[in-house]
Amino acid sequence: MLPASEAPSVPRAVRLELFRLCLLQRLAEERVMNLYRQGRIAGSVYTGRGQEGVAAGAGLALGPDDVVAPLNRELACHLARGVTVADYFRNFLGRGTGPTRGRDGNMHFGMRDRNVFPLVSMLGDLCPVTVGAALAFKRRREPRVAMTFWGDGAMCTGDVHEGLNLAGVLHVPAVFVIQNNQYAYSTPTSREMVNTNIAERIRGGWSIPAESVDGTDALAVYETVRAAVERARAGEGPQAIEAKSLRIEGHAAHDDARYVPAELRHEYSARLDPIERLAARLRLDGHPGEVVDAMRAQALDEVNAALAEAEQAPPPDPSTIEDGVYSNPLR
Amino acid sequence: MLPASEAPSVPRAVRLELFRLCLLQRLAEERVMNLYRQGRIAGSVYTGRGQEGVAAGAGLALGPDDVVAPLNRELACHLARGVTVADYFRNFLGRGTGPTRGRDGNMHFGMRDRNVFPLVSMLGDLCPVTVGAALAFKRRREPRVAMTFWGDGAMCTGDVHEGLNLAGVLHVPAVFVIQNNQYAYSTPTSREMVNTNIAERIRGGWSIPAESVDGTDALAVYETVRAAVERARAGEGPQAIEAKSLRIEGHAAHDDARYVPAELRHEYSARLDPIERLAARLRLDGHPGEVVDAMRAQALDEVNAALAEAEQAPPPDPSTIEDGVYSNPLR
Amino acid sequence: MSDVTYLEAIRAAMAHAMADDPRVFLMGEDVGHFGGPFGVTKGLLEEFGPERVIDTPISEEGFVGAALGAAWMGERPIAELQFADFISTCFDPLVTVAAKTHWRSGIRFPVVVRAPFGGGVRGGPFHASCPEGWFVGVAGLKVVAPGTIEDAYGLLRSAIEDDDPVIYFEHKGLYRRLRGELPSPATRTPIGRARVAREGTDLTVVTYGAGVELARRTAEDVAGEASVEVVDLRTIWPVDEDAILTSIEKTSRVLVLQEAARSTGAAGHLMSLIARRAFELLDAPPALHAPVDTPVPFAPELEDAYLPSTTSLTQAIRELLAY
Amino acid sequence: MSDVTYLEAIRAAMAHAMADDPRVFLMGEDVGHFGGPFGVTKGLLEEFGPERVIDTPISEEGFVGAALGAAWMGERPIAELQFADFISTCFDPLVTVAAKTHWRSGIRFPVVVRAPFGGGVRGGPFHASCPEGWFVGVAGLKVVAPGTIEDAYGLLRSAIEDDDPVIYFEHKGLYRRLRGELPSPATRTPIGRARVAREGTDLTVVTYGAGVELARRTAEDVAGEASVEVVDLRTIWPVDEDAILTSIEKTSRVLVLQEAARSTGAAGHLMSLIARRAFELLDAPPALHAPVDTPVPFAPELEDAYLPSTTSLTQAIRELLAY
Ligand SMILES: Cc1ncc(C[n+]2csc(CCOP(=O)(O)OP(=O)(O)O)c2C)c(N)n1
Ligand SMILES: Cc1ncc(C[n+]2csc(CCOP(=O)(O)OP(=O)(O)O)c2C)c(N)n1
Ligand SMILES: [Mg+2]
Ligand SMILES: [Mg+2]
Repeated sequence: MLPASEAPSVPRAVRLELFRLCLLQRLAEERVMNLYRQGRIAGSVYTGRGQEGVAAGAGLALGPDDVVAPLNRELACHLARGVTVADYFRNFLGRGTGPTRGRDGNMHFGMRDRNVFPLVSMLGDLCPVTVGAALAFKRRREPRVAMTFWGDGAMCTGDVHEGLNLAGVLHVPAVFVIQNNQYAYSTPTSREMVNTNIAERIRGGWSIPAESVDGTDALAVYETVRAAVERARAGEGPQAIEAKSLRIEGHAAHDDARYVPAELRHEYSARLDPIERLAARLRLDGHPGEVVDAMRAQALDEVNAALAEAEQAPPPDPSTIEDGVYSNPLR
Repeated sequence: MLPASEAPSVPRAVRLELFRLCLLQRLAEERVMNLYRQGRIAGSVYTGRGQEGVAAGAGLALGPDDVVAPLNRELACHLARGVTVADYFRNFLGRGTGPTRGRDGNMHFGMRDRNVFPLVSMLGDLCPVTVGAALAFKRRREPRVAMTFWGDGAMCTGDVHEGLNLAGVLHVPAVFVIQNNQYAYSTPTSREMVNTNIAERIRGGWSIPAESVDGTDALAVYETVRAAVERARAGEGPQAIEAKSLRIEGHAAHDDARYVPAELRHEYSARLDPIERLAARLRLDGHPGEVVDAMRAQALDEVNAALAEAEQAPPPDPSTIEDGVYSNPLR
Repeated sequence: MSDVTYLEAIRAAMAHAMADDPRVFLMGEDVGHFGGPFGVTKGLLEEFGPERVIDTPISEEGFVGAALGAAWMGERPIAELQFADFISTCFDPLVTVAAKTHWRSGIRFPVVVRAPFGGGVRGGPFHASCPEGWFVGVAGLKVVAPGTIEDAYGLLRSAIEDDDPVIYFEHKGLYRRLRGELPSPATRTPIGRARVAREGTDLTVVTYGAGVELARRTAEDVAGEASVEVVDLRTIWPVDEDAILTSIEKTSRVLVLQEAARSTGAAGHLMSLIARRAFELLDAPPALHAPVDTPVPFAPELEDAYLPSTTSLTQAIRELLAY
Repeated sequence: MSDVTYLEAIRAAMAHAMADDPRVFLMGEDVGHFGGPFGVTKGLLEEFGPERVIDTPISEEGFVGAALGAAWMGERPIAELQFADFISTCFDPLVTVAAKTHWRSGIRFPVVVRAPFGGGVRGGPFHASCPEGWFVGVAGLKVVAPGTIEDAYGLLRSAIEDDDPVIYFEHKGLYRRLRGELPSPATRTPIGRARVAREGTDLTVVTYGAGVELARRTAEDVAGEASVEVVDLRTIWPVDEDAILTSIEKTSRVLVLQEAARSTGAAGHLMSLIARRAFELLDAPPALHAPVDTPVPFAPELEDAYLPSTTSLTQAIRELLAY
């Protein structure tokens, strides 16, 4: 297992927090996948296995007043912003007290009071929305940044083009994290675009500073995104980061990802697992194995407790289904 | 007045034809503008003054079986494909025997039998359509090319991104001519995008071969587009050309383009008028002034005759308005 | 009070709202120094500066999406489309993000999308259509269409102050045709409330937008034969059902007039309501007066035949009365 | 004849059409070796190769626009959307290019856009909606929605052979729920023609898609109380007006059943037709049975309460009969 990078600039506390967040995403998603297989979760299940380091690194790179619109591989980003694992379970379980009150499922949620925008499925839509949030900060001279995520596949949508171009001309403090996990559903990046170096495309096509980073190295992601966030905050305009990884599991629960070459998946599981890379780094940092193991145990406890809490939550009430269609209802 | 480039590769006959086509567009558009001012044309009028060389050069660069989807600055391209000046007038006049039978106006027309697609206003839409036509040629192993045009402003639309990206991955024989006339309506290119070198953007963002050419030099346009068309035909995939010019007149008849700096407009009218540049080249080619003047006179006669013919055309018949909504009507 | 046009009333509503509330700003193509294709925003850049009046690239999905993002952060953006026809190019952010987010998350989108619609200006298939019907019925969106100067001002002020996304369809044909007093700055037209534009007892015309003026004029023309009541919906979604039913109770005859093609627009939703809730009140089948199902034609001969006119409406009214 | 599901009938229609006509090809996201999110296109890549079954990037506007361009050149493409919900992202090429071009120029677009719609699969707001209503009324487009295995096959064959753009709404909930004989390769369902799915004399249920099976089952449940006729529209735009009127003539009572929210879908257009043309035939106001005006909720408790069921439909039928 390759250790995560040295990254001397990343404080000890942040390293531990990154590890904690990645563990929580991994364990919570494993739990959800089991519940799904047991038929206890309806609809579908998406996980970010292999990409936890991007979600955690980018999420932690934000300041307290920044805002973010994650997609469905970024649970650790939600958690970094103050969303709880119990919130996550409540949404998957469709509970009445969950983030969407059972109105939407799986990762299709956000938390208004946490400044986390709720994912909409239509890929690309969140890019212009994020640009608009950043525009609000610029107009109000607030030192805040708006971040969003999208994948290699969503890179092909018109909204992303319009959003990137608009961000550039309006010179707004937006940060775009592109999760290049080599697949869009079953389609490899090489059949989505000619040049699969997305950072290069963004520099050349939209003149937005864009760096590529190893998405399985949470410390590298944190350092890179952190720098981009601070550049955006400093008024240097929109920034992009391409985080390269592999989607270890299928697109969703029903997909066994047979189309991913076994060697490729093996390499990422055996050598590039973001969590084990962090663990290796923590050991090199001098944290005794027991500390690391204790953290694993704690994360598991937290996930268990969160699920227990979520399962106590009441079901949604159909009689209130029409509430909230409008915030100023007419009748 | 700067003469058009040497362009030794461009045959004498082609040079003369380019001049003729540019003249026809210029004179026909001037006539239409007058008719509009006299209230004899309803709706709006768009001209391509200053861009005739792009329309003519690109149009002539196509082979007999190629297809094209022009926009509204490309009358000479229509003419190069066999559309007549009378067709043009009939559409502006909304006549029942015009290309759209009075159903649509001004440059919003094409000719199915000439393989010229009718413009739709929604900018960007024609890019994917053109990619699809090229895909048909590729599937059928036909040595044909599909071309379309759009402007610097339309470059910002999502459809263009989706179309360019799709053309690249499907590797289809499509040729994209981008008319960079420095303005989108009243908005200068510098406020539409960060890097206004559109050819560079297309290479860097979409990995499609893209050259910039002086759009006021019809010979240079012809040579450059011709080469691109033949590369596409030879199976080298999509090609793009950025033709730089200036929109000499307003966006449409109602717009005096006050926002265009006088010096800029003067430079393009005085030194870079595509028609006068061609005339200068023809003289350097050894064509006596009388020949050139005779061509001007002929073009004027053709325009006059075409208008006279168009004015004879019958008005549309409201009772047939529902015909053709469907090609297989249900009732 | 000075005399203004419908267009100037729209501009005044924006100017007054921007003066009253720093969260209000304007985005769109050429809305700045050019003042928009119809001059609706002329002078606003000079008055409020480039941070409040933002020229955008040609990216309807981009700037409508951005307006939603700014609203998420508490701003109150107005997004201008050059023509309502182009709303097809930003359809997704409207029906997906704008419509469904509050219901899912409680995030508010106080956004107004201004869409100049309608014919009579020889605009043809892409510059004269009435696309409002695509949004009628979409839970989470509100749709308004002023037919008078007062409502052009009052509905826009109310839309800007509303916490939900509102699509504001302003009629190009009325821009300079309607003249009248500038409404007082306090004027607000309640969203979701229709009004009786003309009292009558024999027949109700339910309409909106340019239909209001047409129905009023026609009602005068036929005043000798019949007393026609005109209900101006003002908000076409969600619609003021009670106002329609109250009028039908009085007249027992109803005609829906719209400029949108007969199988589009608000007609279907209105007819559904009338059929289900006014069945017993009616002495005759509800009538629909609207253009045939084609795009809007360009040629004057065609467009004039296509659009409802006092002549065609008079005939439709007579037929309904004769039933 | 082998037993197939609704899903397999759709696949068979594509396979047979592709075998019969080299101009037919398929485009969409993951339609190739993956066989599409629901497996509808499984095996087609192997059978017809990568030039007939084309995986596209995530670019609905791009590949739907490209399908139109290929059709311009005489091809007959089938474009698959992964979920009908995403049709909002390619709305413009459909209502602008596909709908308006033939009327303007005579250019034909024999394109089929396949859109898996409908709920009951816990899809939530973005994976279970019924967006067909946006296209009902759009001149130049045709909209179909099979409710049986025979029509799943027959309508798709007819749509592929039709020279106009057809949006084919296939119901995800029926994919595996319906089983039956594979229709013969000669089967064609005429576009624009409804059929009586069940004969009855007391009340007409007009419906489409998953409503057909629901109405049939419910009609059996209430057979003791009333004789319910079920009209399966099959084509929802342009609609078969005569079939609806003929049935109402017989029953004098009509209920429109749809899975789309009550102010969306085909209901408005159908009610408009019924109100205007069946007024004298009716002994009771036309009824509408459809979900409330919200997005489709995810949680089973919510979705089950939201969607029409035999229970809710039975009650609606009883109310209408009791009028
Ligand atoms: C506009 C749109 N088209 C199609 C889909 C269906 N879909 C959901 S996720 C997905 C693949 C996304 O790939 P990528 O952007 O690389 O993200 P990843 O799943 O790899 O994280 C597709 C096609 C969608 N959600 N939105
Ligand atoms: C999607 C869309 N938005 C807005 C418009 C209105 N419009 C028509 S032409 C134009 C400017 C186009 O600029 P450019 O692409 O540079 O072409 P040019 O007019 O300079 O030839 C605009 C904004 C449109 N036709 N389509
Ligand atoms: Mg991916
Ligand atoms: Mg331009």
